[in-house]
Amino acid sequence: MLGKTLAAAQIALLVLGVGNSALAAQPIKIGALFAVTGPASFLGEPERNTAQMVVAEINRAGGIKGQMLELIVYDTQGDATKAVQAANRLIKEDRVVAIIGPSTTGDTMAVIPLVEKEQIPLISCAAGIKITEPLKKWVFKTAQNDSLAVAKIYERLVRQKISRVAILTVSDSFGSSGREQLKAQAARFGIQIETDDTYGPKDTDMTAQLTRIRGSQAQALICWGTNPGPAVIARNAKQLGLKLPLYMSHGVSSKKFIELAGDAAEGITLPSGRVLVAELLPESDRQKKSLLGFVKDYQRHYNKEGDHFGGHAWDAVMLLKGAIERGADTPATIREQLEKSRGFAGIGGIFNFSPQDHAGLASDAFVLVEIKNRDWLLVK
Amino acid sequence: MKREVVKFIIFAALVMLAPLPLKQSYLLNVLVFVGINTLLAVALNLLLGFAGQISLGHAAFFGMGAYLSGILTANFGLNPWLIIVLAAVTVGGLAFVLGFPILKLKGHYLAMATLGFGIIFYIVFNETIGLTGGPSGLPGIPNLAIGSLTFDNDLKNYYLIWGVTLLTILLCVNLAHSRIGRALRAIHDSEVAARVMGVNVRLLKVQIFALSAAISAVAGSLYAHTMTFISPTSFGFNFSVELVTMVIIGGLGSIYGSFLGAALLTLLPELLRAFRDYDIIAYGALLVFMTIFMPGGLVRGIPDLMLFLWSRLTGKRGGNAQTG
Amino acid sequence: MLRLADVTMTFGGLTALQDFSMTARRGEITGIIGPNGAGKTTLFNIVSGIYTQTTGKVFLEERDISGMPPERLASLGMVRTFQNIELFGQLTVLENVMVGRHTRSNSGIFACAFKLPNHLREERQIREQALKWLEFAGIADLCQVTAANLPFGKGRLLEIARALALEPRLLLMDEPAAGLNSRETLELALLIKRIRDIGVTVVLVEHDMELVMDVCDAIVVLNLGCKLATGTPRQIQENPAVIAAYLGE
Amino acid sequence: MNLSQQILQYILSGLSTGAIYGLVGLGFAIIFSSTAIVNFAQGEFVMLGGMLSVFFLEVVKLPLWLAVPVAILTATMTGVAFERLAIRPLKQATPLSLVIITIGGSILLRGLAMLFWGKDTHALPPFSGNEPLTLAGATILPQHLWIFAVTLLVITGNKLFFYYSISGKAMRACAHNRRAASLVGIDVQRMVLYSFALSSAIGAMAGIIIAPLTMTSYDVGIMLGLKGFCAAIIGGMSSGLGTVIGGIVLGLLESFGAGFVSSGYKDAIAFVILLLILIIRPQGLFHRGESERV
Repeated sequence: MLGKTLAAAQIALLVLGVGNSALAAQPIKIGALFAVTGPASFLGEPERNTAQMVVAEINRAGGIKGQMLELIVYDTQGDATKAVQAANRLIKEDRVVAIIGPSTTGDTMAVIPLVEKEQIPLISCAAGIKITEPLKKWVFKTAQNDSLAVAKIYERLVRQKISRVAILTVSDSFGSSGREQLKAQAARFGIQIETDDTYGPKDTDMTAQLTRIRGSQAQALICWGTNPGPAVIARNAKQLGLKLPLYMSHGVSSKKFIELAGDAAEGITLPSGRVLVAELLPESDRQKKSLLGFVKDYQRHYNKEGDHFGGHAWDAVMLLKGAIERGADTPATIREQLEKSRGFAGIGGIFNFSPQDHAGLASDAFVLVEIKNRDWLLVK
Repeated sequence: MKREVVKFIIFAALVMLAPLPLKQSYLLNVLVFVGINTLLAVALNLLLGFAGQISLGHAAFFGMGAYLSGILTANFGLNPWLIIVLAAVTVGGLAFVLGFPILKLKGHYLAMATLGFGIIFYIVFNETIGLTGGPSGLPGIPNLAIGSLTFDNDLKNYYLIWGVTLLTILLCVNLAHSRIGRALRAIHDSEVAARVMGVNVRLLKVQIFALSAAISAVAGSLYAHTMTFISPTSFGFNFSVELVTMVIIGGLGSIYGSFLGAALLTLLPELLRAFRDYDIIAYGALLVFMTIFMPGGLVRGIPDLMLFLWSRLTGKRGGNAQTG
Repeated sequence: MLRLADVTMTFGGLTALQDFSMTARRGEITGIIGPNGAGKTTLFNIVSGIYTQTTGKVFLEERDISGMPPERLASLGMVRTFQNIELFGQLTVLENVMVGRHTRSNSGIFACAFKLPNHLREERQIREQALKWLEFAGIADLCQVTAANLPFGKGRLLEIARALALEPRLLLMDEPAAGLNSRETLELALLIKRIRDIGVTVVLVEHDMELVMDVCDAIVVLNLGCKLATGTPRQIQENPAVIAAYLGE
Repeated sequence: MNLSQQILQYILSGLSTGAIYGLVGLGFAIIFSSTAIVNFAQGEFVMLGGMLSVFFLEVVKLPLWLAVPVAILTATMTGVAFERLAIRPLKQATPLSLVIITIGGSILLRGLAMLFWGKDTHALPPFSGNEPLTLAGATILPQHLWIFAVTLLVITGNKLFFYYSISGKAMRACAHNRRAASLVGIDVQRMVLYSFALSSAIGAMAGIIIAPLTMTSYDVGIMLGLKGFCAAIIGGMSSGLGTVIGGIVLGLLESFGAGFVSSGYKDAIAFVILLLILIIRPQGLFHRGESERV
């Protein structure tokens, strides 16, 4: 009888909204939207794994100033409708103070109107330049802009006096964003695009496109995609005896690509976050400590190599942690503090957010690597 | 007919009252999508359940409506209400023209052909980057507005979308109980007898195809204005299949069944979140299970199940649950 | 009323009908008989627009209807029934007959969906007419039964009522007595005569000689795709060629 | 590289992808022709073939010559289980409910594969080297020859099976007229089971033989299944050469479409032509029309 009365009293307290502070140790709720399944799962899975790992590590170390974090992850399946539904649930049902993700530019663009209206800070893990340009008050991102990766490749081409290129991009949001940047920046570097081809995310043979490229004036081939397409392209290029230097995007900067493409991967050059070459970096590199920590943790938790997609989530959680450590606890204060993040050395680069810049990375966020003997080689 | 009126009034009343207990809950948002999906499922049911013609490409019509509205309002600033009407007419007209050759096909050839045009339009949404924004999507679509009333939150969108959906349901119920509806069901049972009775089967199928496409386009427009952002992934083959699944799980030829199917498949991911990574397996298993154990769909399966449970509870033998 | 001129039908190498001509006079009941495989069903399928003949012409009241689809023929006032009755199984008996009024009504999709006044008036007429024809066929009491649940004999009557609801000038009946017991066959004979008496021309294909001889005003005998004989029931009964064909030489 | 060399390369590319589509399509055709079921889960057996052989090769560490037959066997058993657990219990098997149940089954199989093996892409080693063979300036890989050879083998095997073995003849009888077949004492249910076993074995074989080229992951079945379905439709759902030719037509359309028109629209081009074929010759390219019986 007494128990019942007590329980009823407790429910009454909860309903009235009091007692929350009395119970103390309420965890800070953080939402996350990742494309864990579906065609963009190559992004969503490592991001989800990383976010869960980082939150677990933070909690094990006693939380942030004694407060535990609670991470609520929903799968968007890379579908705009599902992303919006999940964001709604995070905001209205779970009442999170901030959201990490989504993984793709499309999903991010879909949830932006909602977070802007509901005034919840969002740290996207997608690369599309549209996310933070023009600036949105509540939206940040950790993935390097595709424009930086493109610039890195074009700079190299200019140094090598190559001016005619063929581009071959995958027809999903990753590829089309790269394609847009490749075309937009070509003129600035004096580069001429000879052929502009695409392939489907699930295509199994690209010899037709490569044959066309072989018949063109192109001096180099730039391919923008994520596994397994680029591995097929590398193999097809080898089959056709294509002599052009082959450039890939950061979409394949993981050991998986070398494994899939095998011998055909030799000599391919690509821009990558520093995570790939963490060991090779000089001790003076400010990111080295974060990078090695991330790689080591990921290996221990998942027995897999951490990639820079996971790094986007690492950066997002750590930026959030920084903001909360500086005293933020509501969506509005978190947003304010995020905007004040300076000199944060993460996985993707050194972040400097400001009221004018919610992407926060400079062009040195990427390095160029070449594949030699089934391993990465830093291109000076 | 009287019974239909009562059924509709009860259904409409429930729909209108549903937001009251939900106020600010995210479920209200889910119910907005249930509304859009119900509209789509009812449209597809006209074709699938009444005319007996499969379409594995209906997401394309949905997408065309969404993109017509999205492009013309976000990029050209035209009046959104006008565009909805325009989208319905254009997409309906296109379906009418496409329907003549395509609906000549039967069975799996028809499935293949509709699947084919679905994929063609999906590719077009992806590739015409200048217009649609390509795979990265089309942002900045305005909310609908009447004067100073802007449909910019879940509650307003709920009533807007359910208003349209209820109206469509009413019209479809009327249609089902008219000479057109009888002719359609007649085609379903015996095409040759229907023709002998003077039903122009081909023309009627094409008309229904066009009507179904036009309603789907309206659903697309409403979707675009509610989301304010659209991208091609929402209009692919998977969604076409999901729509067919909604109709069949709900019950072929039953308009309220379409609502049940749409509601189940829209709410399912929310319910299955408990399964985390296993949700895709649970989803697949449920489809297989439902098809085996509720071949008539929810609309017939639920009463059967209740009857069965009731007979078990009261201890009576009641195996002859009425189906069909 | 109905005239066939030199109709030939071949399927691949097989000739089902060879230069066949016949006439069915207005207001009469014309019977088509012949052994199995004589081409009767093929003939019916050609006349009712389900097949298109290889050569030759079909006329309905001197209008060339060769190759017209069944739905056109229906609007010209010609309707048929099927040997293995083709009912709309999921519809009720009443609704089945209401479908028969399809060509006699014209509300479009929008009129139906929005319940425009014209449509409502039309719908009322459809229902009245359908009930009238159900009564004519003597099955008005079954009007709320689902057609698939009807016994075979009642299904046959329903199919006839449905055809009559179209108010046809010409009614083609494909083996109407098949599957009926003797009492039902007797009732059917009376019904067919009543149909003639309201001014509908009837052409029927039938195996049941008793029925044919009882109701028909004229008979055409088919054998192996060719016309063997025509005449009144008495003439046919006495025709040696017919007797030979039936008994087998 | 001159134009004729380019054209030759397009032809070779079209042939090799086309043969893959054809091989996948055969699985659809076999089930359809003996049961009139369009098995939308067929693509998943292609996936299972590839993933299972990777699993047996890399995790169980079997040698390739053993991993391949074990993978085919396992996939075949999955096919049998699928028929037993999903198709057979269906009481009112309308074409639509079969569509839904096979789609449900494919989602289920895909989900299980994702759960067991994760989302990574895997590659099998090529069966006989990776050195391209050159033919008048155009190139092809030894693995392509394997694909052609297996395709030919499967067609010949099908022909022999369906025309000369008792079970094969019985299955053809079921395809022709189920009722009549059961009246002469053929166990129709067993024939349905056989056709599922046969088509999942062929699907798995296709999945294995292409894995060294196209690589494999839990979700390769969707697109390959779709293309295989197209191939089977163009070929008029025949269990022999027709479907393979259908696949090759599709492969050539894609390769020339990508080469001469637009790579972005290559699938659209292929599907537009497919639609035209369907509309002009709804019974497939190589099938004689049948008149409808009333």
